Amino acid sequence: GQTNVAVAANFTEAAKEIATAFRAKTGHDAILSFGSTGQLYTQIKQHAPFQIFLAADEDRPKQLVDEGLGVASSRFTYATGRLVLWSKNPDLVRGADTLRGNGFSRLAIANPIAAPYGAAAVEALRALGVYDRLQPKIVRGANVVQTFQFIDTGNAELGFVALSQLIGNNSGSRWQIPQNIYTPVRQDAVLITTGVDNEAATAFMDFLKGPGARGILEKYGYAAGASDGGHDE
Amino acid sequence: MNPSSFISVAFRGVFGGFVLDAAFTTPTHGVTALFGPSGCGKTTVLRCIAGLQRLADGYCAVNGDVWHGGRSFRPVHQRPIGYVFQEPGLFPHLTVTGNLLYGAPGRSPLRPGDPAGFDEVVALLGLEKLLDRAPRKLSGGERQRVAIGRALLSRPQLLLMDEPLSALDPQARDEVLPFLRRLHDSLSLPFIYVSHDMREIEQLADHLVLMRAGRVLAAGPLGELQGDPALPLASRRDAAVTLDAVVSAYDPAYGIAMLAVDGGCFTAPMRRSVVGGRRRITVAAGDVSLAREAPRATTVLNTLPVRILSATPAAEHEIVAVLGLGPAGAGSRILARVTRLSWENLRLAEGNELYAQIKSVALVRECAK
Amino acid sequence: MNPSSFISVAFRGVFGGFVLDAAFTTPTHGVTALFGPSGCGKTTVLRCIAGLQRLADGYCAVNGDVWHGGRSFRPVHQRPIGYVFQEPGLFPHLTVTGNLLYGAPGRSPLRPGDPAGFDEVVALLGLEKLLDRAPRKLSGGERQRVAIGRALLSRPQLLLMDEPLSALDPQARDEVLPFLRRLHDSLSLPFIYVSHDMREIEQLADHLVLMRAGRVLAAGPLGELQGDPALPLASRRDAAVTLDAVVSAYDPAYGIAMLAVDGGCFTAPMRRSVVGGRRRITVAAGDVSLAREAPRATTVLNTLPVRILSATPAAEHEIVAVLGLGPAGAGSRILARVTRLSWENLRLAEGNELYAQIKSVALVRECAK
Amino acid sequence: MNELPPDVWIAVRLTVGLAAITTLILLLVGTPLAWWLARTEAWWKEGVAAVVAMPLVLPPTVLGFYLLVALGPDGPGGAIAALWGGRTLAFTFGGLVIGSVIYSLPFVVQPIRNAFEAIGERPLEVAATLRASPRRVFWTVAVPLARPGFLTGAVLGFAHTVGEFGVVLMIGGNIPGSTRVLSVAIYDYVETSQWREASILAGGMVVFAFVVVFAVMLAGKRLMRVAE
Amino acid sequence: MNELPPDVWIAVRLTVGLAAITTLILLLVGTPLAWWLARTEAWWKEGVAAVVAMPLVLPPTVLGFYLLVALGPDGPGGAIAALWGGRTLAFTFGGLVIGSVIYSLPFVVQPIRNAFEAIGERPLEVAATLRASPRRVFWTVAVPLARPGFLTGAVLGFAHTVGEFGVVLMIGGNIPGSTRVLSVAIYDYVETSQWREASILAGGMVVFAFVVVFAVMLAGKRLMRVAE
Ligand SMILES: Nc1ncnc2c1ncn2[C@@H]1O[C@H](COP(=O)(O)OP(=O)(O)OP(=O)(O)O)[C@@H](O)[C@H]1O
Ligand SMILES: Nc1ncnc2c1ncn2[C@@H]1O[C@H](COP(=O)(O)OP(=O)(O)OP(=O)(O)O)[C@@H](O)[C@H]1O
Ligand code: MOO
Ligand SMILES: [Mg+2]
Ligand SMILES: [Mg+2]
Repeated sequence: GQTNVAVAANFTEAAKEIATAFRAKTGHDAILSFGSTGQLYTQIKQHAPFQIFLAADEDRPKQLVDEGLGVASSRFTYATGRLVLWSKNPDLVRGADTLRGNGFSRLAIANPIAAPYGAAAVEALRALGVYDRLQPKIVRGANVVQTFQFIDTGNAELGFVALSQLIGNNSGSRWQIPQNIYTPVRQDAVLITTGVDNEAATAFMDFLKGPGARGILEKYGYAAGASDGGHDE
Repeated sequence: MNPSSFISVAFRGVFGGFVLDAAFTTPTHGVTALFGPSGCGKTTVLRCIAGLQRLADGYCAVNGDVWHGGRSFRPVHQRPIGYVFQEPGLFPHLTVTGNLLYGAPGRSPLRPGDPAGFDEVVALLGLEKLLDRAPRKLSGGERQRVAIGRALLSRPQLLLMDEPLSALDPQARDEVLPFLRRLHDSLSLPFIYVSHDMREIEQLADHLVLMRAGRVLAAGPLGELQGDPALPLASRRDAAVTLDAVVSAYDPAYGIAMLAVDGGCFTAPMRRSVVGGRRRITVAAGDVSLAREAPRATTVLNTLPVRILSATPAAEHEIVAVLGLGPAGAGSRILARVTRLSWENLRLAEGNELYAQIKSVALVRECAK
Repeated sequence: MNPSSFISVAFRGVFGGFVLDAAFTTPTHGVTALFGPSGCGKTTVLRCIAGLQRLADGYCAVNGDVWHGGRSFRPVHQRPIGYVFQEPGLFPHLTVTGNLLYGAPGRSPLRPGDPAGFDEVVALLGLEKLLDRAPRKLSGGERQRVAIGRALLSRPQLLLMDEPLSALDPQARDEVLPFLRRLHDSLSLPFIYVSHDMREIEQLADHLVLMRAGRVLAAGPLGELQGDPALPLASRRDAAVTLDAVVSAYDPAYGIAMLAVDGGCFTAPMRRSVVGGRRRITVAAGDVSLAREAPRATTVLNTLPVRILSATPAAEHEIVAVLGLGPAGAGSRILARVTRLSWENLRLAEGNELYAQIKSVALVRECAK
Repeated sequence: MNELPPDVWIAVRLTVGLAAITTLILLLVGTPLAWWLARTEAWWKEGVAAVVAMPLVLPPTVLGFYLLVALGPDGPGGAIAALWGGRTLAFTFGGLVIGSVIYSLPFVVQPIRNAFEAIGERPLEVAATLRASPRRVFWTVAVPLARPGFLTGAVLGFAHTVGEFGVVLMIGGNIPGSTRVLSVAIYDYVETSQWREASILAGGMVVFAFVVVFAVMLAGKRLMRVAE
Repeated sequence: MNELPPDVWIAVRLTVGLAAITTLILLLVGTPLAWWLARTEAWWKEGVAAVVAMPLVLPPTVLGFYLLVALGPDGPGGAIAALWGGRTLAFTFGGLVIGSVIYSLPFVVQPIRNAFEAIGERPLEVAATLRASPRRVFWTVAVPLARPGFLTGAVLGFAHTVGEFGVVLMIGGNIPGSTRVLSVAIYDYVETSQWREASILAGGMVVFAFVVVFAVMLAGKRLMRVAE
């Protein structure tokens, strides 16, 4: 059988590889549609033909469950993202001191209102006590992808991106933000009610929890599951 | 007077500062000319007849069909008219042929021998070499000829023409005018013809509608209006009277015809003629001179006894006299324009009987009637 | 012949199937008329002179200034011309006043009393009531008058006019033509004037360029070309000869002037005149009749001794005779058109000396010279 | 090009199809609207003209959202979809067409309207006096004379449909083979920073669109010249 | 409206400013280009016309990315910014203007070009014979007669600039008070599914744009009528 999976954009590459492995193992097809988490959520509310939603946060899957569109029991954190401060300049990022200094004019973050990585970045900046001072230097990408592009094109000297975006990219300088100064970016998956009877859909949810997926997740810079062990609600 | 052979119109309306209040009735057998100074409303009347302009207060009936009256208004494309606009208005995206055939029924050349067939119209208007040309590559006169051909080929039952020949040279005009007249005669196609050229009107028209400042000054048979000294026509420099004559004799050796009108007989050169046929002649007031005695040995062919019916001063030192043909002046009327000097020298006065000399070549317009 | 008072043009080029190969030289003191059948290239020549059409092989010099020749080409807006197009071409976004003043230097009404001042031009062309009107609300004739006024008010040093009066009624024409002539005379403004109306040309022009099929048939003084039986003008139905005359006497009581030309003297009605003044007279071939004896007691004022210099058959049964004025025929030449019947009846032949009768009122065109 | 996965070609086919069908519908819908706007004397016509331009003002995602609702089960689209047993018109090729048409309509209506207005009254009057019905006048005079407007409308509508992805992403759902058009596919590459692939696709799109637009413009020019 | 945070009003001001300045520049840049396209006889002019239309074909994020590169430290934009000590034109109001101009250019150029072409030769010839220099002919004849094209170009350019957010989001950096225009603000609401707020803002935008467009169209109509 086959199942339509709505995938948050930041998870695109990992999802493709998982789908390939899934097919090899089960013979089912997972057809992937990519989009931003907010948009996919809106579409599912409007009865988009998806059976599975791989979000970039915890909120939207939970909302779907609350609204009766998601299967409560199916919701789980399939990956946890890590935040990195990155610059193309190999000498710029030297840990937290870089942020306390004045060696840059533009700091890129994802939009904290909409993107979990943006919210995490703000949290980290506040924890370091530099948020208010840096506020005028901050530029916001619509999501982590745009944030990455701001930095990658040199328009912003540095910024907060997801570790998954730097996989296979050894350029520049980076500092992986300590997990204790921001809430981990938990990405939750949920089975949509229309997928309950879909064999391929339930198989995909299972596969995502399994060891086959775990290796891929880690390869792409995510921690499998909730790195701090489950939901904290 | 059967209403089914008349065009009856009455249009009232205001366009900015211009007030139109024009009504007339004219027979559909024959050509009606609309004549008047620039801006007097000729084009507006023609547009109203065509249905291009819709006045709240308008009436138009042709041969008993009411095209416009009260609430009823027949849309333009359902009126069987042909309209030649004052500016040619060719379709820029069509060739000359495309323009000519746009309104032609079946849009194909018509049966040969037809007086308004495609080939005939093209030949008459001299369009043979232009057929594949785009309108923007035509000269002014060529454009106007195409517009005339296009209207003719649409097989109208009433032809409305707005100064169609104003861009044509006299030669072309002298070819097109008799053709239009023949067309009218052989197809019984009524025309309403706007022109500011009295010579054209004399050649073509049977009826005249005189306009001035949005109103109709007079309407009636051409000759009557021309000879009426109360109307402005008679005191114009180019005043003339048009008469209908019958060919009473013809000399093919010299190409000279005797043309009988009421009260007299004119001699005029004519290419071909049939005795008994009808001919139209125009006698210009300026071509008529008066003499007390009949002169001898002159190339003036026409010397007719006349009587002065009335005399009106025209211009400063000129007099326009209405002459009755025949010794008692009981026949057709013509006009003579003479200087006051001659008038007084010859001691002319109303009631005098004398001789009118008219140069023959000035007489006939080559229009078969 | 000083090149600085001539217009010299030579244009060669091919437009589709039309070949233009026209060259002529004409004085700038005087009005030059361009005359020829529809499609012969009149507009094209005018456009070339204006610089609107640029031919690779073209030459145009005005008063010694080379406007176009070899590689040099003066752009349109640097040529001090006024151009009246065959279609009015008013600016639709400007009022009549806006159109009139578009090309006027300083764009304000000019000093009063100026013969080409704003008020004068407006009054002459009858545009007073139209000044605030949009062009689309004008009649055809009104539009053309605005176009003429616009060209005049741009203070040109050479006026190019392409059938400017074709949409005007005769009255308006009779007012505008003498005005143009006066303008020419008082401002020494040279004109090149395209027309297909010989009557207009007789009133206005001094020089004539006869065109046919893209070529110049003849160019020269108007009267000469008119009286040349080898040219097509003489055999036209409206053949006429224009003569320059001197007022030798004037009778204000009757408004009659004696006009002396070489070889004779004409009598003609005239409103006002100064003895010794120059006048132009046109004698139409159709207005001239021939008599063996001088007639008495007729309203024909002009009876002149003439001699038949040559005779050419015209049309089928007509003859055009060139007459020399004066008993020996040594004076000015005029044309007479007579029927073959009269010709033979009177046994006329070349060399005959006889009398020409010309109706006086047909004589004078009201153009101050 | 051989580095591009085969499903790119599916996206290419979808895109060409979408742009072609949308442009066609835009012309079909836009022409009568433009004609009405050019000819009516209703005082509120400029209001209608302004309304037609409004979808432009909305950010594509917002417009996409409204369309999603309108096409969805609770909107008119759902009612229509119900006719053949569907629940929504969103996430279908047909839905994309509807969205693209609404979004690109002003680019088509305005130029055609202007072209109709530039014709003036005279050619239409002439045709009517030649007894052409209003329908014939429209097809044989108004449309040919307004050709530059049609060209511009078609080119802008086509190009905008090819490039637009905000609305398409929202109401299409990025479903391979049915709503995943090229612009969305490129978006995917952009999202994963595969700039090489994105640039190849974008370059191909530009070249393709250039060829189409250039050909249309040249052909239009040619047609506009009447036979000599 | 009182639920909307005060910085919305900053976004409103920015949006109006951006749309106004962009429209102005579009007219300034588009007019000579349109004139050239209408008048030149160069055979490759349709190529230029097609190139102008190409930014339309690119998905806004792709175009935005290229602009990001072009405006950035390694592109010409960086060189320009260096003149006043900046690193990049991205994240500045000026950068937004550049992006918007490039993206909306075809909507302005094409209608104006068509309007110029619809004038025909005659009025220009007449003006030249009245000794108007080419410059005067342009300003006093060509521009007034092409007014419908200018209106359409301005309306489409204005509306598109108000609504476009793909490019703006990409090169603007969502900086309140400098690059956070209304469409970006709405996008934030959309992303967080705050549809109520998004709709209020969108509604306001539509009403505002409607008023502007309607007024421009009516005013243009009025101007076009010469005094009676
Ligand atoms: N591009 C072209 N291709 C072919 N023929 C052309 C082209 N342009 C003009 N002509 C022809 O050139 C000739 C001269 O045109 P022009 O306008 O100069 O005539 P005209 O003497 O002014 O005539 P009219 O009195 O009718 O205005 C016409 O026969 C016209 O058909
Ligand atoms: N909208 C308008 N406002 C004011 N006056 C108008 C309007 N439309 C037409 N006129 C006037 O109506 C009059 C009649 O115009 P029309 O075109 O019928 O004249 P015409 O007799 O055909 O003249 P011409 O011989 O010059 O063509 C003109 O004086 C014109 O100025
Ligand atoms: O993956 Mo996300 O949802 O916005 O970048
Ligand atoms: Mg008229
Ligand atoms: Mg001409």
